[in-house]
Amino acid sequence: MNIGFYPGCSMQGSSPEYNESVQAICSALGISLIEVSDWNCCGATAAHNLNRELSLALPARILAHAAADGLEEVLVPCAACYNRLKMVQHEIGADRKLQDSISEILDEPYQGNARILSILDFLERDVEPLLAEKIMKPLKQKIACYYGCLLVRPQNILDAKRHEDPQSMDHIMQLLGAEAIDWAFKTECCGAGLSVSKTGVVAELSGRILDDAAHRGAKAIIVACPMCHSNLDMRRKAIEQHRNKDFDLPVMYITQAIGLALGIDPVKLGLKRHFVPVNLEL
Amino acid sequence: MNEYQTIAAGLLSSGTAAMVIGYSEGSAKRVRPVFFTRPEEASTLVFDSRCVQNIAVYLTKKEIRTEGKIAIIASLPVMRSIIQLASEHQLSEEKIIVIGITPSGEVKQFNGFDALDAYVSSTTIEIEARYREKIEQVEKMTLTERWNFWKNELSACFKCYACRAACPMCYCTRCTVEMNQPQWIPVPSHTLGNFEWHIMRAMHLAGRCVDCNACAEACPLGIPFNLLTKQMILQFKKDFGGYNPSLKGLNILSSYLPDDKENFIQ
Amino acid sequence: MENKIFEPKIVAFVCNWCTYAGADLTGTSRIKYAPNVKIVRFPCTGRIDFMLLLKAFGEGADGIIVSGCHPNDCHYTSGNFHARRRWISFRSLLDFLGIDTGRITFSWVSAAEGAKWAALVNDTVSRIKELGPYTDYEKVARYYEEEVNHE
Amino acid sequence: MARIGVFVCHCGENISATVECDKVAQAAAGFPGVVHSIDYKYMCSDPGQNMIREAIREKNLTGVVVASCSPRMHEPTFRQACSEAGLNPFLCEMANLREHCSWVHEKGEATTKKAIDLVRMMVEKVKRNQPLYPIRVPVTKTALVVGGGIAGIQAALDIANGGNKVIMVEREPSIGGHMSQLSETFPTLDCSQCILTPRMVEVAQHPNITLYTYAELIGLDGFIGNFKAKIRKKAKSVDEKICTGCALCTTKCPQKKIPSEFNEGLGKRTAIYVPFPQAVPNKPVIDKDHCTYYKTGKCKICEKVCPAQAIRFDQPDEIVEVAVGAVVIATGFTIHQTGFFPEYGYGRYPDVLTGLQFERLASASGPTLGEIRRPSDGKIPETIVFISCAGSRDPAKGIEYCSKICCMYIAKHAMLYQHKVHHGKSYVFYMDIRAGGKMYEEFVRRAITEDQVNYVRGRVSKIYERDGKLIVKGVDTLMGAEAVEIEADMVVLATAGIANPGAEELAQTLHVSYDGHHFFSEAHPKLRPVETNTAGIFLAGACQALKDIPESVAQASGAAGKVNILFSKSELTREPLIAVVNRSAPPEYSTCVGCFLCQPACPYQAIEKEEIKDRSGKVIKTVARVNPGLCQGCGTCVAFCRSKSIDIQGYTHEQVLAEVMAVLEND
Repeated sequence: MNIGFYPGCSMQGSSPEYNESVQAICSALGISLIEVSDWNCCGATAAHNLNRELSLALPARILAHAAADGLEEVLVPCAACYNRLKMVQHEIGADRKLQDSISEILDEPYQGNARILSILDFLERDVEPLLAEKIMKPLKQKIACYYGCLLVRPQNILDAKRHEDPQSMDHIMQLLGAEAIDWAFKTECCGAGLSVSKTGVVAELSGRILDDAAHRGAKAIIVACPMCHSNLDMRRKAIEQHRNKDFDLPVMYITQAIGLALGIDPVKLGLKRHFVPVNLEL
Repeated sequence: MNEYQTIAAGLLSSGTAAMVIGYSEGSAKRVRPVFFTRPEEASTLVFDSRCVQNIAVYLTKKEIRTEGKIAIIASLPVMRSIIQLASEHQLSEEKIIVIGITPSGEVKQFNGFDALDAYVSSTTIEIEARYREKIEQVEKMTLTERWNFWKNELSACFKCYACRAACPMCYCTRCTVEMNQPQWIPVPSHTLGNFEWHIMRAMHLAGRCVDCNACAEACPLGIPFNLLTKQMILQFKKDFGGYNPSLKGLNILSSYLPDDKENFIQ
Repeated sequence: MENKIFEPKIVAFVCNWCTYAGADLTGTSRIKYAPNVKIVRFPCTGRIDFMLLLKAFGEGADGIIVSGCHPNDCHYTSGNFHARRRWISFRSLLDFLGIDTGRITFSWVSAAEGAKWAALVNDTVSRIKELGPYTDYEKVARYYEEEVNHE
Repeated sequence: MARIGVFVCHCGENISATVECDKVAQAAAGFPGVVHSIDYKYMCSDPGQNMIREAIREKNLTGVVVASCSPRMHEPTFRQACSEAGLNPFLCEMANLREHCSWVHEKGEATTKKAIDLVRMMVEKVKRNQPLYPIRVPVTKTALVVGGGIAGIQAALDIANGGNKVIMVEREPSIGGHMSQLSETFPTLDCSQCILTPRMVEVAQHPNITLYTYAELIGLDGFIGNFKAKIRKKAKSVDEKICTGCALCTTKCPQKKIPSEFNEGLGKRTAIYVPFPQAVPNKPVIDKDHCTYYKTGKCKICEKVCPAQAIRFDQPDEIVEVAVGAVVIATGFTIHQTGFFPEYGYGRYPDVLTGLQFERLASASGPTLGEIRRPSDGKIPETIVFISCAGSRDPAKGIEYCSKICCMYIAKHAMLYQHKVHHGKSYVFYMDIRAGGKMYEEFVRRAITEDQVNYVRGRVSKIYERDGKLIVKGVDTLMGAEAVEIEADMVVLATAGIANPGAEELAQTLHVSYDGHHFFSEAHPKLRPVETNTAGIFLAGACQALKDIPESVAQASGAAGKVNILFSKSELTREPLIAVVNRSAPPEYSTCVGCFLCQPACPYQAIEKEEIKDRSGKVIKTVARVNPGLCQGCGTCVAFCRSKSIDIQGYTHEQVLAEVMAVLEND
C-alpha cells in the first residue's frame, strides 16, 4: 500500500529534526512515503480562528490533492496539521451543502475520503510490528511520554483511545527498552496557543509538565507534536527562570527515540538541533 | 407410447390412480388441459414447450376431487406449486401422484411429498434473462417514467381476473376483491382500482409465487404484471436471501429475523 | 383558493403502545408540531394492513407516517418485526410501480420519544410540502375516463 | 340507524385554549348519524359523565364519542359511564383532542379543523363498533418476584402475608441485594443489616414463599393471571437439604484470593463461599469459574472436609417451570465502576473508590471491620474528597438523569468518616444538593454544621496520584470560580446508578418496555407507577428508576397491593380486543381456507386448527381458530390473512378503513 505523506510547515520550518527522524526510520525499516503533490498550508494557526471558509478549504484542497494522487492514506506527522485535517474531514463529510460550497471554492469536486493517519496511528500499525527484530540499542531509561492535546482531542472525532491516559507511545517506548512512567500530565496543556503572545503562560503550563516528569524520575520527555516540542525545548530557559529551577530533561520526538534504538546516527535524526542537549546514556 | 404416457396408463389400469391430469392437443395448434380416467386415453397426453398453463391450479378445485388418487403430469413450476400448496395445507399426500418431467426432459414419478420436496429444493427459482432485462429497464426509469409506464399498462386491465383463475396460489374461496364490507377494491375497472388489485395480488404472492408465469399467459391483454412478482422474487433474494417452495421453510412474510436489514426506517 | 399555501394531508398509522404513547408524551411535554398529521391508532404495527396505505393515497393523502415500537421493544414481542418485513417488500414494490415512497415515513418512536415524534411529523410535513400535493395516485381513478374523453 | 352522541370536553382550558370546542361540537352535530353533540368544561367530572348517561338514556344513543384527552388516560372512565347507562362500553370511543391536538398545536383555524377531523374519524369508527363482552380467564394465585433485594423482599412478604403464594428468584447465592452491603442508612444512621436481616429470615421461613437463589428467570410465556415462568436454578454443587451451613468448607478452600462481590472487590473470598455471614440461605455455593476442581479436575478438599457430605460436584443446572398469575420485577440497579471515568484515572488508583466500596469500608462487617483505611496501604486517610454526580447529570457521559440517592449517601459517608476519623478533613464537591425527603435536608445540614464537612460547589476536572497523595483538581464556583487543588488520601466517587447489565434482555423476555437507559418503564409516569405496559407485570424498586430504600419499599408494597388485588378474585375479566376467525353458514363455514400461514406470524401461538365435521364426524374442512385465552390482540395475523378472514375486535377492517376515509374526507 502507498502511504501518502503531508509534511506541513513545521516539518520544514521550525522542526526539521522531526522530519529527518521520520524519514530516517522509514528508510531504515523500508517504508516508503509519497509526498502529497502541490500541498498547501493546513491553516492551523490563524485561518481557523478568522475565516471559516478558508479554514475548511485549505485542508480540503490537501485532501483533494491526495485523492488525485491516488492516495488512500495520508500520514500527517504534525499534530496540528493532523487535527485540522481530521476536523475538516469530519465537518465537511457530514454536511452535503458544505461539500457543495467547498467544491465550488476548490473548483473541483470535494474528495476527502483519504484515511488520515497521525504519527501514532502510523507507528502503532506499521512500525511497531517491525521493531522487535531491529532494535540495536535498547533505551534503558525512565522516560515520560507526553501526548499533548492535538492528538487526542476532541476524542469523539479523533476516536482517541483512553484520551485522558493514552498508551500508544508508552507501548512503543517499552518495546524500545525504556520504562514509561505513569504520570498525570500526558495530555495537559503546554500553552502552545499562547506560545507567541503570552510566554508567561507557557512558562507556567509547560513548567508544570516538566516538573511532574522530573519529579517522577523521568530522564527524558518523548513527544509527537512540534508545538509541544518547541514549548518544552525552545522555551526551556523561560520556564526555568519562571520556576526558578533547572530541569535536566531533554525532549525528544518519538521518531528520534525509535531512530536511536535502531542505531541510527543521532545527527541524521536531527538530535543536534535541540536547545536542550540530548545526552542520554545509550 | 412414451414414458409418461405409459406411466399414466399403468397408474389408471392398476387402479393406483383414479384420474390423470395432463395436457393434450387442442385447437389451433395449442394444448389444453385434459382430465381422464381410462387408461387408453393416456396416449393423447402431450408434453412440450407449449404446456405453460399451470395445471396445479386444478388440484384445489372442488369439482376435480375424486375418491381415488390423482396423477398429474408436472413440469417444474407445477411441481413447485404442488409443494407450495402442500406447505399451505391445501393438498394431501395420499391423494396425489406426481409424474414429474424435469427441464431436461427426465420423467420422475414421485409418490410422496418428501421426495418431491427434496427434488424441488434442489432447484432454485431463476428469473429468465428476458424478464430480468425488462425489470432492469423499468428500474432504470425515473420515478415518473415508471409511474407512467405502469399507468398505461394497468389502465388496460378490465378485471377479468383470468390472472387469478390461472394461478394455483389463488385458491381462496372468497378473494379480497369480492369483499364488500368494507369494499377494499372498487368494482369498476378504473386505473386506481387496477393498481390496487395488482399491488394486492403481488403482495399476496410474496414469498409464495413459484414464477410459473401462468398468470401473464392467461392475460388476454398481455399486461406485464408478472414483472411485479418477478421483481419481488429478485428483491427477496437481495433482502432476505430468497426463497424456494418447501415443506419445511417458513413463508417470507410470516417470519422474520431480528436483524433484518433496511435503510429507510427512521 | 389558488394562492393558498399547500397544507399537506398526512395520515399516521401508529401502534398503541409505543408511538401513540410517544405522541401522548409529545402532548404532555407541550412540544409543538404541525397540525397536518392525524393519527389512526392500531394495536401494533403488525396490524397495519398495506392496503390501508393504498386506500389513504387513493383517498387523497399527500403523505403517510407509519410508526411503532423499536425492534425488540414490541409490546407483542414481534409484531414490529413482521411489520418491518412487510414494509421492506411493500416499499420496493411501490417503488417499482413508480409510486413515490418518499411520501411514506417509516419510523420507530418509543413511548419515551415525545420529542422524536414532533420532529418526525415536522420533517415529514416539510418534506411533503416540498414534494407538493400527491394527486397522481388519486387521479388514476379517473385516468381511463379522461383518456376516453380525450379521444 | 346509528344514533351517535358526541361529547366535546374543554378539559378546563387544556383543550379550549387552542381548540374552539363549541365549533367542534357544532360541526359534529352535522355529521351523518350524530343525534346529540355538546361541549362541556370537564367531561370526566361527575356532571360531565351524567350528561353522557342522560343522553344515552334520553336519546337512545347507539354509540358515544368523547372528544377529550388520550384514551390511554380516561377510556375506562367513559366506558364505565356508558355501561352504567346501559350502553355496551365498547360502543364508546375517544377522540384525542388534548395530547394529539390542543397541547401540540397553536391556537388557530387549522387546530380546530384538526379537532373536527379527529371527531369525525371516531364517529365513523364508532358507527361500526359492535357490542363486545369481557373475556373471563382464571387466575393462578401465585406471584413471581424477580430479585431478592429490599424491594423484592418487601413485595414478597406483603403478597405472602396477603395469603398468596410467592416464588422468589434471586441471581446471587443470597438475597439481600445492595441494602445488605450498606453500612448505615440515611437519615437515621441506623444499621442497614440490623433492619434488613430479620426481613430476609422472614422470607426464608415464610410458608407462602418459595425461594430460589442462585437462579435466573429465562423465559416467560402467557398473560395476566396465567403466566408460565421458566427458571434456571444454577448448580450450587452443594446439596442444600443436607448442608448444615457449618461453613467448614469455606475455611479450607485453597482458592482464597477471589475478589469478593459483596465487598465490592475490597475483600477476598473462597471458591466455595457464603457471600456474607448473615446470608439467606446461609449455605455455601461453589463458584465454578474459580474452583480448582472444576478448572483442573483435582482438589475436592471441600468434599473431604464436609461433615454432612453435602458436596455434589456433578449437580446439574436445573430448569423449573412454574405457573404464576403475576410478576413483580425487582431486579434493582448497579453503579458505574471507577474505570468508567477517564479524568479520575480509569480506575487505576486504588484509593479512588465508588460509594458502594466506601459502604463496605465503613461497615462493621466489611474488610476493615468498619475502620476507614486506604486499600493501597491500609493507612487512615487524613483528607478525603467526595465527588457527587460522577457521571450523573452529564450528557457527555451519556447519563442525563440524576441518580437521586448520591447527595444523601455522600452526606452520610462524610458524616461517618468524621465520626470515625475525628481529626480528618472531608470535602464534598457537588453541583446541587438534592435533599428532598423527610429529614433529608436536616441531615445534610447536620453534616455541614455539626460534622464540619466542607461542601465545595464545583466540579472536579482531574484526579492524579503524586507521592502517595491523590491530587484533586477542581473549581469552587462560589468563590469566584477559583481553581481548587486538594491533596487527598482517599477519593470517593458517587458514580452514576445505572440499569443492571442484562436489563434489556430481561425486559425482552418479559415483554415489558424500557427506557433509553434500560430502566423498565412504568405504565404511566404519574398514575400507574408500579404497573408496566404488560398486564400482570409490576415494578418495584430501582429497576424502574434510581430510588432510595423508603421509596423502594413503598413501591414494592404498592406492587404487592396490586398483585393482591389481582389475586382477590379467582377469575379475571379481560378486554375482548382479540382476533377472531370468521365463521359463516355451510357449506363454507368460514372464508378461511386453512393455509395456516398466520400460525408462524402469531407471537403467542394462539392460532389453532379447528376441524369442521359433519354429523357423521367426517372432517369437512380445517380452518383456523384463535384461542381467546392466548390471543393478546396484536393483529399481526389480521394484516397477514390474504382472504381477510381474521379480524380483530375493536380494530376491525371496517373500523380502521372508515377512520382513514373519514380523516381524509372533504377538504
